[in-house]
Amino acid sequence: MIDIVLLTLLVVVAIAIIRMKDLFAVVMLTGIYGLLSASFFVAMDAVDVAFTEAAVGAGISTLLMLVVITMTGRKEKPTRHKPFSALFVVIITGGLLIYGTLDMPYFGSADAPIHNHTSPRYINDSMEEIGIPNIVTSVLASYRAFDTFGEVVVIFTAGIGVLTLLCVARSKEYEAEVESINDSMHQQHLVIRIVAKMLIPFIFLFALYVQFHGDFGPGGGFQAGVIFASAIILYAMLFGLSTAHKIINQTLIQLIAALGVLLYGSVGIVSLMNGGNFLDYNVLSSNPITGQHLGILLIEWGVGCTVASVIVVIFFNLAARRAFQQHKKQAQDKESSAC
Amino acid sequence: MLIGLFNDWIVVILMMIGLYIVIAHGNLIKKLIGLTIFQTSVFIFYISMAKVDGGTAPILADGITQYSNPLPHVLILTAIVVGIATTALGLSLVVRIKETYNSIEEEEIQQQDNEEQLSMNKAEENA
Amino acid sequence: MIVHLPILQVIIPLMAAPICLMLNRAKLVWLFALLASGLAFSISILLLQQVMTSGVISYELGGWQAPWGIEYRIDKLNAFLLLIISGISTVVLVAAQTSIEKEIPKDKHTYFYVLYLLSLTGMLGIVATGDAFNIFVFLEISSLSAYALIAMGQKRQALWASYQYLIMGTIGATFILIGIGLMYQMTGTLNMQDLSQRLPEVAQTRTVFVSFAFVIVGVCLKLAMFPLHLWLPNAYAYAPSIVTAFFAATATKVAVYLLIRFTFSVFGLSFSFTTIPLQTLFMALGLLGIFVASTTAIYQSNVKHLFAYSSIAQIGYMIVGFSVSTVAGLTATLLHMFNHALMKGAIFLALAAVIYRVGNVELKNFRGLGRQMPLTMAAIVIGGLSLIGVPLTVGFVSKWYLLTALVEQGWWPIAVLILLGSMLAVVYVWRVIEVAYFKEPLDPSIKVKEAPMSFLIPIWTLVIANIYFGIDTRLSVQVAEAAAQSLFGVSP
Amino acid sequence: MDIVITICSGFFLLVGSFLCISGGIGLLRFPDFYTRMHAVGVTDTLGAGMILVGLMILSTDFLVFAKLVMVLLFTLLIGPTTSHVLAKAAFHNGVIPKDSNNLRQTEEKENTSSIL
Repeated sequence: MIDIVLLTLLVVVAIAIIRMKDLFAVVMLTGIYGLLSASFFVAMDAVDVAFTEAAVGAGISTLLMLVVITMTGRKEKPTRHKPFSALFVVIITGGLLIYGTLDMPYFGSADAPIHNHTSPRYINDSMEEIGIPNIVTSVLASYRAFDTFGEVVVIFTAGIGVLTLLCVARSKEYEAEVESINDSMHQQHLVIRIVAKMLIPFIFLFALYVQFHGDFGPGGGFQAGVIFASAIILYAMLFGLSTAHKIINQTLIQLIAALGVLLYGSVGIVSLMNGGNFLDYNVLSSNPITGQHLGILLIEWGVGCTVASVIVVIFFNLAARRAFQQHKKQAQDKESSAC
Repeated sequence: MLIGLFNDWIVVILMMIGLYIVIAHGNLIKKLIGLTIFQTSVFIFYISMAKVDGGTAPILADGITQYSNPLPHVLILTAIVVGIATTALGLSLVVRIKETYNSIEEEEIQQQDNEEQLSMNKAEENA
Repeated sequence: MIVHLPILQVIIPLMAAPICLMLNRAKLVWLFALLASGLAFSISILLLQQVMTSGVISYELGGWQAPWGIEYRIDKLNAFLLLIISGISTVVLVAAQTSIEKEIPKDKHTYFYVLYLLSLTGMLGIVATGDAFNIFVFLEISSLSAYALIAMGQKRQALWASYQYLIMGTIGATFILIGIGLMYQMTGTLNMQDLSQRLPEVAQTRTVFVSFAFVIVGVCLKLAMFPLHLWLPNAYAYAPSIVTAFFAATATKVAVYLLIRFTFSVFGLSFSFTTIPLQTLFMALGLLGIFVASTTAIYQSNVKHLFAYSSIAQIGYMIVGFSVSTVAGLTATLLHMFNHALMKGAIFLALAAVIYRVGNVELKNFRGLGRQMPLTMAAIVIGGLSLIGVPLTVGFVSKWYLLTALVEQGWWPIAVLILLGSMLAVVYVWRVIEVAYFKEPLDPSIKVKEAPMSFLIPIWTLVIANIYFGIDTRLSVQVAEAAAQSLFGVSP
Repeated sequence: MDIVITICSGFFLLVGSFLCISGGIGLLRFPDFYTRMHAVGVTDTLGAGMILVGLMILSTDFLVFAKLVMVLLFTLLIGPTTSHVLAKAAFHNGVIPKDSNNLRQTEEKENTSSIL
């Protein structure tokens, strides 16, 4: 029952998103959309996915969009042309999909093909073959470990892509200016700064818990990476980019991102060397189960490192671009007033 | 049939709302948001097919016999990461577009490009 | 180590990418990337040899059996594709260092090579894998790196083109994801071999029909098949020249491969071509694509735009060959994939050389280049002749096979239309040649030098390959024919 | 014993839910930003707190109990902080409380004085 309520709410939110013209409100609604779908995933027993969606859909992506809106303006202009062609495409695709659903197995029925072909092995044998209770982690990190490797590479690619698009060369004079803005921020953010200082260690601790507890409960490298990154982002937002840069500079984060991918890949290569197939953890240790544990631990570390550093890179570069734009604008204003 | 497929139909509606935003809206950020909604709805579709009536979350525990299917969960974990990667890259493109075109409306950007093309053609004719 | 070749094929460029990021010295990174790509190329040769002699290679990742784990499955078709992709990538990469010097700011050179390698990884991964969801993941790796690479172009239009490509590409990928989800829902498996065995049972259901439609539309978006091609011309025209050369020669081939893989291997011949009127539809769209794109190409004032439209037209030829749905037709398509990679690689590399010397590729600036850059221009001429399909070039071979395939089926009118389409190619290629050879330079005082050796070597490697494979067709035809036969289940 | 525990937790849960609902109604019905903030800020901290206490009483496992205590601590810490930040941001961006006669009068005085 709760799933129907949640789905209806999702539709309401989506329609509101179509109609709103204020991008700020739209972005907040998108965050709500993410959170609602995360709740839906919990109702559907997909706790790992819900965790990720809550961290990403409601957290990181909303944050990134907000940063971008501060640079691009928050009003959407009304479109002049009539959206008939769009409606046409949408109705065709939608109709086709509805037509396709007619022969689908019903919702929740246990005799659907997907529950009877590959998945019984995951559910029944994973304890013997891999030895950890969270089946999602078993499948993610061992049976389909190569997909997860691909996922890490995707996020790595996105990080490099954002870097190529946004990175700015920093000058000394500009740094000093940014610093002065930071100092002026100090009084404004006093309360939240103190609270954040208390919270940040706990966030890091929680990230580590999620990282290592992924075998037993929902969690794992990806979620841990996002939480870890969010702590750093929180710090950067409250204490200024340049302060954050002093602790974690760009080259270091890039290095960690690359190391994460390399760590994942080298686990695979070590298993090649030991006579197994790529990413076959059984050969990592004399006991297959120990090997699986070791392999999963290492690759989750790889995932965590890359994800955390890439998300930090993305945020830092977006924010630095914003500071850079303001700096350029000020310089222009000065010039024009001098004229 | 209504109960059995109700979820799927709602999901189709959500997907189509997302797709509609992508195609019909001219604002570049709104387009990306539409894309996010479209993708998230596909995730919902995958996750709801994994559900088994009476099943629980696929974390092995004593005394539980019925688990939901873990495989779609794994696939969607990967897909969520892909989604955020695309969004991040798209957003940085939007930032750069705003810098160079000073607009994030599709129509205005297209117009600027057309004008540039026209002026180039004119210059060529004069030469 | 020989059993691990399938995975090494993908892993070597993949692991090279983060290492490149750590090296962070432009020249060193270039050499390293070249080394990685070269290794991938030699592995692909070994793989092709192995497949041709001993048949399909299956490699279980993580040591898990196929429908539970992910399988790499190399047959003649993917081995052929792997060879094309890694070969072109290596040749193009030779010229990269000189070319990006002028087109990309110095501090971004490392990122360029990292993204280039990732893009290569993505394409190789798509082709090598035997798992439907794994295709989606690697598709996204190659697409995301492609968006970033295209956005590196000098003009601001590059950003806009990249954004449009991002939107279209993501819609396409999501469509493929929906299609895969529906297939999975009906069969419970993601492995393509397993899918092909389990799909016929449920082939009559509406769900499978819809999943087929979504996969095909998604792939066609990536393929830039007419009328879904709108993102392609700008993306190719405004990207850095090296990127254009690489993508024009490989990216669309990967999409054609996916089309063939899904229709022939996964859904099966009888489902794809008898249950659904794919044949007529694709034939019509392919022909329309040839005519519309070729005609548009004639009116372009930017040579990169011109050849980008020509690429769309060439995709049309591949689609026509594909929709004949006989061994001969498919052979023609596969041959054309190989040949088109050779000719477009040569042409776009030559254009990169022109950009290096002249600064842009507006048609008016080509005046007099025939004498000033004789070797580069000669390459464009030979590439152009190949596009038209003049005997002794590779273009002739694939057109010949396409025409025989059509005639074999008794489809004379279509064969005539294909010939007419080639006439249009004559027109647009002639426009370039006319300006380059028969018009005096606008400003004779500007001396344009011949392109440097780092360009000429890769360009002429491809040009010579163009001619060699146009005369000695044994190798390419043999492989293409064997691949086509294996897809139709005919033993050679 | 059991019945006492059930009744206790039921009481806390009911009060908590009531507070949450009234917070929601307040959010809809109150006239301006700051009063709405008040409705959400105060009742949500207390409402969520009550519900958590109710759940704590019910929990049998120590680990679950400990986790709930942590959640409670964090909500108590974060709830007021976010309210504070929100109100501050609103004030900085010039959102004026609706029924702020004092403010308006002083403003008017200033205006008239400047005219004079």
